[in-house]
Amino acid sequence: MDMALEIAVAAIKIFIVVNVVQLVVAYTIYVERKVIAHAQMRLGPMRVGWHGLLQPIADGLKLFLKEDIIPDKSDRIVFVLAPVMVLVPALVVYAVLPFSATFYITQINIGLFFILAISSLGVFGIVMAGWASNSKYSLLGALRSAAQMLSYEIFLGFSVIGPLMLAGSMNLQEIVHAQSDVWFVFYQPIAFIVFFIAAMAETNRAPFDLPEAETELVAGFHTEYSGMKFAFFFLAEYANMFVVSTVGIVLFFGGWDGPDFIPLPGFVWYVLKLSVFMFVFIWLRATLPRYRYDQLMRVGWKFMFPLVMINIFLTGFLKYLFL
Amino acid sequence: MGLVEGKFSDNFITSKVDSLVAWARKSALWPMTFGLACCAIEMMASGAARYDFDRFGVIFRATPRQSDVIIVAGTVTHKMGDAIRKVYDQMPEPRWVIAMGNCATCGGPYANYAVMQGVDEIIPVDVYVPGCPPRPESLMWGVMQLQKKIEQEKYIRR
Amino acid sequence: MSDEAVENSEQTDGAPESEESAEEVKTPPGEDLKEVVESAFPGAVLEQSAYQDDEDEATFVVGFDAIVAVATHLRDHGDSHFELLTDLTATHYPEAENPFEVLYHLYSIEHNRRLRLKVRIKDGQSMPTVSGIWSSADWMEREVYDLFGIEFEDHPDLRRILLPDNWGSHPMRKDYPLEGRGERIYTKPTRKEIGD
Amino acid sequence: MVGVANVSRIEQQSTVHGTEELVINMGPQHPSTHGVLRVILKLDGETVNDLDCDIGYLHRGTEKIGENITYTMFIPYTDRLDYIAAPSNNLAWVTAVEKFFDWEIPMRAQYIRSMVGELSRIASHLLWLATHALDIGAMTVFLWCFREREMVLDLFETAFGGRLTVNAFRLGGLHEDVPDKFLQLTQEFADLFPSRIDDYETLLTNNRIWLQRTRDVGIISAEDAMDLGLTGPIIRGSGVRWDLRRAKPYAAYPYLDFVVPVGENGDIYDRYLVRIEELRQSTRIIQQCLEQLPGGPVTCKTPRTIKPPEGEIYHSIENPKGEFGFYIVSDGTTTPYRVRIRPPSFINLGGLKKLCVGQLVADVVAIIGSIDIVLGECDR
Repeated sequence: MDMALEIAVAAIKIFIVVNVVQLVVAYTIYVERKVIAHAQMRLGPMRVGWHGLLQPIADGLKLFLKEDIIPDKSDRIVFVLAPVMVLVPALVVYAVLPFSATFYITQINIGLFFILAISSLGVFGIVMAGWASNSKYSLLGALRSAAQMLSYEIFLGFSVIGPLMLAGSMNLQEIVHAQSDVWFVFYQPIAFIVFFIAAMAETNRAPFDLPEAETELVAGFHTEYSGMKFAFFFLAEYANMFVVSTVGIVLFFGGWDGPDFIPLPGFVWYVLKLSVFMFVFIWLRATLPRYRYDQLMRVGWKFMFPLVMINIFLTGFLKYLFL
Repeated sequence: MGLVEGKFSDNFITSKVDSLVAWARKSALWPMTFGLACCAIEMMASGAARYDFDRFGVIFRATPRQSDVIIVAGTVTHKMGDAIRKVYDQMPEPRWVIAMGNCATCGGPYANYAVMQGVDEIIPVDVYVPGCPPRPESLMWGVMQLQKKIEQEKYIRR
Repeated sequence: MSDEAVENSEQTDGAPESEESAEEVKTPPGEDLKEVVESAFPGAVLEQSAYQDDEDEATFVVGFDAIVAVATHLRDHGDSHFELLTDLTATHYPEAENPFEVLYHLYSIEHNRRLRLKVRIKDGQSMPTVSGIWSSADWMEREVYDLFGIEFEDHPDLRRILLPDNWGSHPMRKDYPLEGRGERIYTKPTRKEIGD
Repeated sequence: MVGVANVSRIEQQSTVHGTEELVINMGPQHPSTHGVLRVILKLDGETVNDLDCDIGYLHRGTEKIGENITYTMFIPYTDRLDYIAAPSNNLAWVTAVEKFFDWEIPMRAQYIRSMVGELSRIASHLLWLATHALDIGAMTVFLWCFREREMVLDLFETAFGGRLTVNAFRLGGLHEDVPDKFLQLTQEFADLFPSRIDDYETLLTNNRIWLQRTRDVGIISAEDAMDLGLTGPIIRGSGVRWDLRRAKPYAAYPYLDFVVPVGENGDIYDRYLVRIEELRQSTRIIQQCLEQLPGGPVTCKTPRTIKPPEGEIYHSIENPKGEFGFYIVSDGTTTPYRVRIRPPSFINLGGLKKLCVGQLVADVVAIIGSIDIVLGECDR
């Protein structure tokens, strides 16, 4: 009986998380359009609903009703599988994200490891999409994406080691608890900077949006995708943003935990921090030009890799001395 | 849509469904960046700050696979004709065409050997926007005209 | 960059060559350039003219077998030094004995002057290329070939540039009608061709 | 993505190691080719080994049309050549035809011509900056530039009634005098614009990413630039101080004071700096024109039908893109016998291969942007 109840509760939680989060993700796109529009002295969506509030719904419905083209020369099975392969890992990661002290789907001891492992699967979907499309633009986009994501995966992985050493656990809840006094961002500023840059590269956001560089590769790996499959790629990008923002908040900004003198529920703190993160992502997109491919690699291996290594060494050394 | 298209009789539910579909389609018209000549500059101006096409939910996509409407902005030459047809064929249904400017409408001032006398020789056009080049306001009028047309279309009704 | 720019520009400032041309009204424009050419290739300049004695409109008519040598000499000689080939084009005079005129507009940045070279050829006669002298001639000769049908010998890559490869005629000839001869009447592709 | 199959001359070749070069077809419909340029790239990895330009997708036969209509009727067609800077083209055509005659163009008309010409240079450079920055990924500059471009287009609208293709000048002067409001608004614009240039520079000039993307990319030496016939900001970016407004002055330029900026290395960044400085100099010229603007008529007495005497002339002016010239053969009738347009974009684009080979594919886009082509005059 307990087992059945547990399963039912988990199912409800999964339903809430997936649907609510996906809606939030869809509205992130709306917010992005609005923020960028205002950064550019425009208004952004205004006509579809009050201040364009229904815009994501209209976009989604339209894409859902659109003809679904599978190019003649493509590899049909891989072509169909690719968007699924991109979106599913992004959704699976939600399983361990702590949205507040009590609300999460599950809590496992290697939560952080799980996130890193699963989210790195997404690149397979992108490579599959680029290869199956049988288009050179897609292929170039996919290759760029593979190289970029694989190398930045490494920096992302190394940058979280610092906070892990301080927290002494991979359980996301415990990492949050370990920051109840001071956020790790103050102990680990270098790790945070590397984490943030790597996160932007992982999610293919500007200035690292090379795989879908509009002015060079038309639309990169999803050039040949239309309708709902394209929507999957689009949602996956924003879902990934959501995931890395949450990981950043958990590792460096105390997760759902806020300062004691402002009594707000944990969930509200989480949403506030998430909004700030998302806003910075969007802000950077509106401001910065795009890196070139070789420069991206150079920044990664020549600058960020040594930096993050030094950080790990320093963390270990200082921890050995003082703790 | 292929399965249910035009299969149902005209009643309250189907007309509501149709109007929902029409609303979604007209609210999220994504045109393709298909600038050919002078009109392309005015098309860019329409997307820029003062005129701001984004207000209508219109954002430019670079690939034909993800766009709903192709704005043929500029002179269509015979050499370009094949490419336009190919791009149009790559677009997924439902798709619409706006012929922007006199050249795309009827050849404009270029009645000579190299220029196709109107893009409707090769692809079906929904809205013609006159002008040489049309002002951004005219292009907006064209888009709103297209939205009206989409509203009146039947999707699942016979 | 800007400081230096101000200094240099003040040195190069100045009124256009109005005083010089006022003194030598008697000699026709381009006489000194003719001497440059004649010193190396006597008799190469077949005709010399200039519209309303304008210095910039100096025109030499050159034989078609001498054009490469004359052009090279004009580019390299210190008194002319025409390092820019501004324009290369042609004109069609159907009634004339040699119906095609190929025109070379040269410009010298150093001396700030222009010169026009003309070569008159028969229909179907091919021209020597000057793309070995000025790289910019590459595309311009392709254009002349495209629109006039004049072939250039030894051109590295002579093919149509503006019109489709299978156009078949040369529209800038005077006997070509403005509306064309119906080279491209578009036919809708069959469903098979689209791949539907 | 889109292309006509039978045109490509570049064929795939196997190298010694058994790897194949990748042939990519950019255009004619591609977001960053600025119109309908088609570039066929031969890549080794992401490095460009060879490239072939396919142009002519906008060949509208303007030269042929010019042989069939009168001198006055051709002015609107010149608008549509370099449609980004239409008044500049008008100026080239009217000054070219006026070279046949010995008309005294009134000074007021000359000053207004120079002023509108500089406004169109600003409009053109703004569109270049907008699209060039967008190609490299800076989206906000695009919209900022369009904000000021709209102001310039408003000025054209006030003076001539059109936004883009304005048909600004007539043979012998102007159609009619510009309204006072135009002068007043131009003054306001000229006062405001320098601060806006500073804004663009804040976003780009010292931006590290911008520097990395543009410095030492697409370098061309002065000798190569002359050999390729490049004109305009490109050759000035390579350090050749040559500007037709100085070398062969026309309109009111002999009486105006301005600096011709040059670069040093001839890379994309130098061309960017040259154009930014030209924006400032254009504003300066406009200020001077407004200060010195004389009164009086704006058109001289011209015959009812324009019939130039027999002869041939070549006249060129400094367009925003480079030397823009007309070679006109008159046979003494009302229509020209031959009109040849000397297009700066066409010849500048001829240098693309030289600039791109050995660079990365992402740089090709930046280099095309830095050449600043417009296909309307390139293909004519």
